[in-house]
Amino acid sequence: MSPELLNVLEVIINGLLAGVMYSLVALGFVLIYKASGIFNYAQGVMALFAALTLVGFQTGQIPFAHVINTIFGTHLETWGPGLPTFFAILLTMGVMVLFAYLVERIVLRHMVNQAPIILFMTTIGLAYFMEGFGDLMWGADIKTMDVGLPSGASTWFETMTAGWATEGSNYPGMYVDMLDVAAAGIAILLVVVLTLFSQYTKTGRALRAVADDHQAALTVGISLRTIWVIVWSIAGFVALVAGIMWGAKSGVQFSLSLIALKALPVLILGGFTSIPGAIVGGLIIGVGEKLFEYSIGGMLGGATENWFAYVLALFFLMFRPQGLFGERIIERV
Amino acid sequence: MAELTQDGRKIGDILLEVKNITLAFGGVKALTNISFDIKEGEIRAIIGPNGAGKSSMLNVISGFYHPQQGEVWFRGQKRGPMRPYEVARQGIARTFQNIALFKGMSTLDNLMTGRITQMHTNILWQALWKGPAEREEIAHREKVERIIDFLGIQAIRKTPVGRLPYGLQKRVELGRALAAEAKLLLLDEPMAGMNLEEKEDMCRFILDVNEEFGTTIALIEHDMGVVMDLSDRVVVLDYGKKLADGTPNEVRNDPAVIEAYLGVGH
Amino acid sequence: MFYRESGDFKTSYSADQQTFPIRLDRHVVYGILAFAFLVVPFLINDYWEKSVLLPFLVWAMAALGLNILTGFCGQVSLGTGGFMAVGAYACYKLMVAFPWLNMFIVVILAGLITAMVGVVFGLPSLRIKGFYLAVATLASQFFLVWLFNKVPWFYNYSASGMISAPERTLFGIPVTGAEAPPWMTYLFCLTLVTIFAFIAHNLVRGRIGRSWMAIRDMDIAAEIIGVPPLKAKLSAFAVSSFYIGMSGAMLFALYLGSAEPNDSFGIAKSFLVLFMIIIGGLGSILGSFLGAAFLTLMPVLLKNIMVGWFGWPADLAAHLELLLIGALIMFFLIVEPHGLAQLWRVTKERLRLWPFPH
Amino acid sequence: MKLKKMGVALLAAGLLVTSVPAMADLMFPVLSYRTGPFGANGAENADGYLDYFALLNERDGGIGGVKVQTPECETEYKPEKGVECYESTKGNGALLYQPLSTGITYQLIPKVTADKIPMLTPGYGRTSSANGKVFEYVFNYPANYWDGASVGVKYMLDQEKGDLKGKKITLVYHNSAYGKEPIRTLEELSKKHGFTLKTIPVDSPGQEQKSQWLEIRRDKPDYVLMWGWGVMNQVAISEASKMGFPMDKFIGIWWAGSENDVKPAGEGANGYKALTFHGVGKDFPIFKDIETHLVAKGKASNGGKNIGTALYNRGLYFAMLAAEAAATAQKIHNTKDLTGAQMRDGLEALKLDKARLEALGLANFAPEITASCENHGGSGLVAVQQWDAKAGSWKLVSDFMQSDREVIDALIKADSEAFAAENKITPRECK
Repeated sequence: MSPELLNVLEVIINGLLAGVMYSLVALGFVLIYKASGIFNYAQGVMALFAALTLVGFQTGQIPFAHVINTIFGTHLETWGPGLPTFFAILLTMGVMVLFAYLVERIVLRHMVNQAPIILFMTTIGLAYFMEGFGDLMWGADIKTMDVGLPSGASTWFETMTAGWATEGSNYPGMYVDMLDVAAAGIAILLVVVLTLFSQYTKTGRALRAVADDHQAALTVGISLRTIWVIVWSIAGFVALVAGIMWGAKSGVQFSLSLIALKALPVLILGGFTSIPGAIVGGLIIGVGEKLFEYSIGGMLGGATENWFAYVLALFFLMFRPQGLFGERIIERV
Repeated sequence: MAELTQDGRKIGDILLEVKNITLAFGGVKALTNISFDIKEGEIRAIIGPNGAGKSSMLNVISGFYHPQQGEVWFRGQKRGPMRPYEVARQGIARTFQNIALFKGMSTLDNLMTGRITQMHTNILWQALWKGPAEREEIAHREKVERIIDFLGIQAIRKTPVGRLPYGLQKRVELGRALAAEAKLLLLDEPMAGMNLEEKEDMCRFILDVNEEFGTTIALIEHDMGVVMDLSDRVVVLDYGKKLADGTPNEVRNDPAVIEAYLGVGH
Repeated sequence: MFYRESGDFKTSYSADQQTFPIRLDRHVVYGILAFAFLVVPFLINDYWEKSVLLPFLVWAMAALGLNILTGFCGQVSLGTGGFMAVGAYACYKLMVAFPWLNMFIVVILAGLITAMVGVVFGLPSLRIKGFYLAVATLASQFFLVWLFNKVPWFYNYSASGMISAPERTLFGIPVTGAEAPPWMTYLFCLTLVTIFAFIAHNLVRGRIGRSWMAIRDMDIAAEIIGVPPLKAKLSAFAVSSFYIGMSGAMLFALYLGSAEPNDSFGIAKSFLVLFMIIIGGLGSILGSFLGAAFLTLMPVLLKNIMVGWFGWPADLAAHLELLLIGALIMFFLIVEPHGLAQLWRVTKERLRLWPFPH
Repeated sequence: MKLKKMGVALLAAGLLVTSVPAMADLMFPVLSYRTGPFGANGAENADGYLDYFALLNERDGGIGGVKVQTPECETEYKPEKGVECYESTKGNGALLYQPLSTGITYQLIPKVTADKIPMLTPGYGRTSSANGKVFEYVFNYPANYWDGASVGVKYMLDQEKGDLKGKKITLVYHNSAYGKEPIRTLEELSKKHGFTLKTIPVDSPGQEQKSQWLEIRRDKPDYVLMWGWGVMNQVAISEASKMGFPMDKFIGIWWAGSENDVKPAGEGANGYKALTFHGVGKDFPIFKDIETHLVAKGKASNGGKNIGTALYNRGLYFAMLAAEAAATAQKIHNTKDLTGAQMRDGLEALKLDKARLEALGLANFAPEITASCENHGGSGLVAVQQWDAKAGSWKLVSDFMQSDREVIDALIKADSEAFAAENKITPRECK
């Protein structure tokens, strides 16, 4: 193959892998939207918060140390060497479940039957709150995420693909980041687990029932509140996974919450209600924006990815206004 | 060639005619080769069991559905492909099976919206308000107030319609359709879900509208008693096909209708 | 007892349709306007101008605009920041190209240009609805910001890509630039906002407003009874963008004096304005003002209380401020999902009955 | 009703500026940001800034015997908040502003000029404000972005033994006003030195840079320069290291040269270089004073956890410039209490030589500065620092080098004159 062709292939592969990273964030949105009709803007901040908490446990930070120091004039920093990664993840998961419970208890409970846009706004309020809360709890400095995931270029892949090039073209081989590959693996695992969970467990079936029809689910005795807590917990778990992945890429910091913006085009492309949609949408957006930047972006002066993802999604929407996998909108009077 | 009904109203020329309408959704045929006409000044009923295609028929007439085959003729002219609002501008108003009021607006505003096809001041005058916009508003307000009086809904003029009980909402919806001062009024189950008293009220309104304003009315209704009392002519649909067409008496005695409604063997 | 409408009789439809049907309301509003126009200019200083009044007026204008689109026509948009940028850059180009042009005309022209852009970006709304549309409008947000960053013509090829408002005068008094006295910029914005608030009110109470609301409440039924959806939606996009464009022009030329697309017109601005109208009240002119007031004044208030009064460290206060604003938003939405304007209406209804409980 | 009235009163009172002017003190308002996407960087800088003044108060009893006040105001890096902070603090006898944000700087340039309060924006802000004839109240010594770009190229020239012909240099920049700053200078320099320049923008915030770095990987440039900020830096450095780009040929501007930027990339960041206009590390006598007078007494900002970081040192340096200028102004005007205009004179007469730096406990911390009426931009001496991942610290790997004044002065002249023409400013005469 000619190096040009291999370059395109490299862009596509990396686009697919980037797409998986977007899907990871989009998944959380879909879960909550499906089960409760809430467009949860706070998903990005949840990822940040989960990542902050995880790092906090790992490094043994004392929560609210800064607040305590300010009020009491103490000099607290850490309580010890920190927890092993596995326990830290478990504990973080516990925190996210507690968070889900509190959100239901304090906020969502009072918001039943509100218009979607009001619910949406409530979650933005929640996002503000958690940003402030996370900063107070764990501090605003940039933290390093290390849970032992592989990272860096895959030399094996590089040497293999270098061999594909035409003789004498001096092609260095393709680049893939092991972290991205790991993320793809985890994303697949996550989708499989979620599917199994919703197919083969009682709770999972109840979740699907609620997603299909709130009223009907209520009449057969499924508690909406429990379901909401479960769904938000699962979304919290997905946020944690996304937080780990993105945190490993860029360090755990405020900007992590902005990954929500990367997930939104994925969401409208794949449809708010479809888990496969979130995955396929992510892949299309990832490949689409990377290819556009590679082929045309340069001519336009670059940095086109942010808006092109949205334009691409918009383009698909013109043909399918409910997204690729969304439930069909039937208009009647 | 005006003819007179038994109660002495004048029935005029054909106002609207549908010819060989066939409508399908995907592979499912909702209407097959339907033709009938509606004459000026009459009350025309469309009846049939659930799923017979009655509402689809009204949706075709309002231009919301576009049939695969067939023609709609209105006031002697064949209608090209048209958007629903253009149909409304031609003078066809309607109500809906499931109340389709504008819930965030007051009764008055709902009725005024019914007149929207006849209001024309441009955006600049509207922005200024004083002058043409206000004059137009008041002129139309007067007409709407007549309808409010007519329907006896003065007390709820400024109430958001979302807060009204079902029966009143139906009445407001009728009012909104009336406000359009249309040539042809399509009523989709105007009495569904009403109690006897409300039904009687509604019947009277329909008759009064027909008499007072001379409006042609096509209505869908399940209550056979009401249909037979109200209408001049009835068309019967079943599974998207036309079963019968004629005066209430003719239809009542049509064997095909009896079979469809009562089943074989009776 | 004091607040009532009994004795307020209307003898004509014209009187029944007036802006403030209750006499007391009318007097209160005229009183506030008189105070704002005649008293405040003598009291104002730089701090009140730049920290409180101008932001309030600028955001009120943007909130009015978005409320027309979202509150009255039901089309959720997250492209506000991008449209404000269009207004700001149009304003800049006009100011530079026609230095003699009256600033009022400049701002209005900037609004008109934005209206045209708004119509183009409103086209998808004909097919896409709800959250899908909301997210799709983000395309305009990101694209416009990118465009103003990328094309040097928009910032007159300046080295940094920042645009700065040159000094322009009105009746011989500078209204833009650093020398502009606070009362001048304030009166300029106040005049615009007042006029266009009344215009917005006129629009929404007439034919056009009804066609918007009909589309909002039930778009299919609206079309069947004769509202052309294309015209209604696009006119809402046009009028809304017109207002938002003017607010962008005011933000740039009068309030900040210079701007850059990322910092001044980023996605955060789109959310901020959407917040204002939801907290204030969707589909309410008054709500636009209340929402803008709440979200521009509350942070200043919280900061002054926490840092100024309690003497907390600035960073703690900043985090706490974020937390509190989030909590307040949730609190308000739980207490009254229909916004401050609804809260105000309910209070008024109670006041009418006061002191009798029912 | 009563409650409502109370609410209104509370509201009005809350909006009023609450800090009481204390005319006897020297007022240096601190426009900082400790929240938002850039909060981590802002916090370190602000800590250094605050600590230096706190040290002066503790150790010397202020400047010239007058205590210094440093009211802090959170800007969140947002222009609106910056303006609000400025307006709420300027009335209290504010002497100098250092907003640490190019966006806020642009907002404040006309305002400080009208209010006659100087503004100092070392290493950021509007580059052409180095021309004191046009920008009377704005200073940006010791170095600006164009100096940075020029010294970056000069360093490459040194590495390549004086010849960059045919070399490829790629600029990765934050797609904003700030990021675009060096482009014009680099274009000029590419003509002069014969290298090819390629510019690659990264849209804010910049968490996804795969496209950009794949492009760089394909191009194999000889050097990469980076004008980044916030999360963009962390992602760029980690992508570069993963793709095996030689880190010692990757040079960031000083805003891409903090511990925050390199630490998330771990070992991979080893060898990464960044420009700087001041020294790094804690190996200066002044840090002993900070230890005894602040940390030991629990008075260090943020518990002293940021002491010695690159951005802390920068904050310290910013404060030192301000304090030295204030002391100079006190001498010139023979007064203890200063006004903004007097402070401006102090900034213009600032002379910071080796001896003075040594006396301050900052020997060799920064190059010498001699400011004047027309020169508000300083000497433009910039050094290169390199990250040692094992040791977890920066170290200087070059001397402070002189930027290409020939190219830069021409650019500054052109840009400031354009600004003067646009705003109808007649450049003042400098005697």
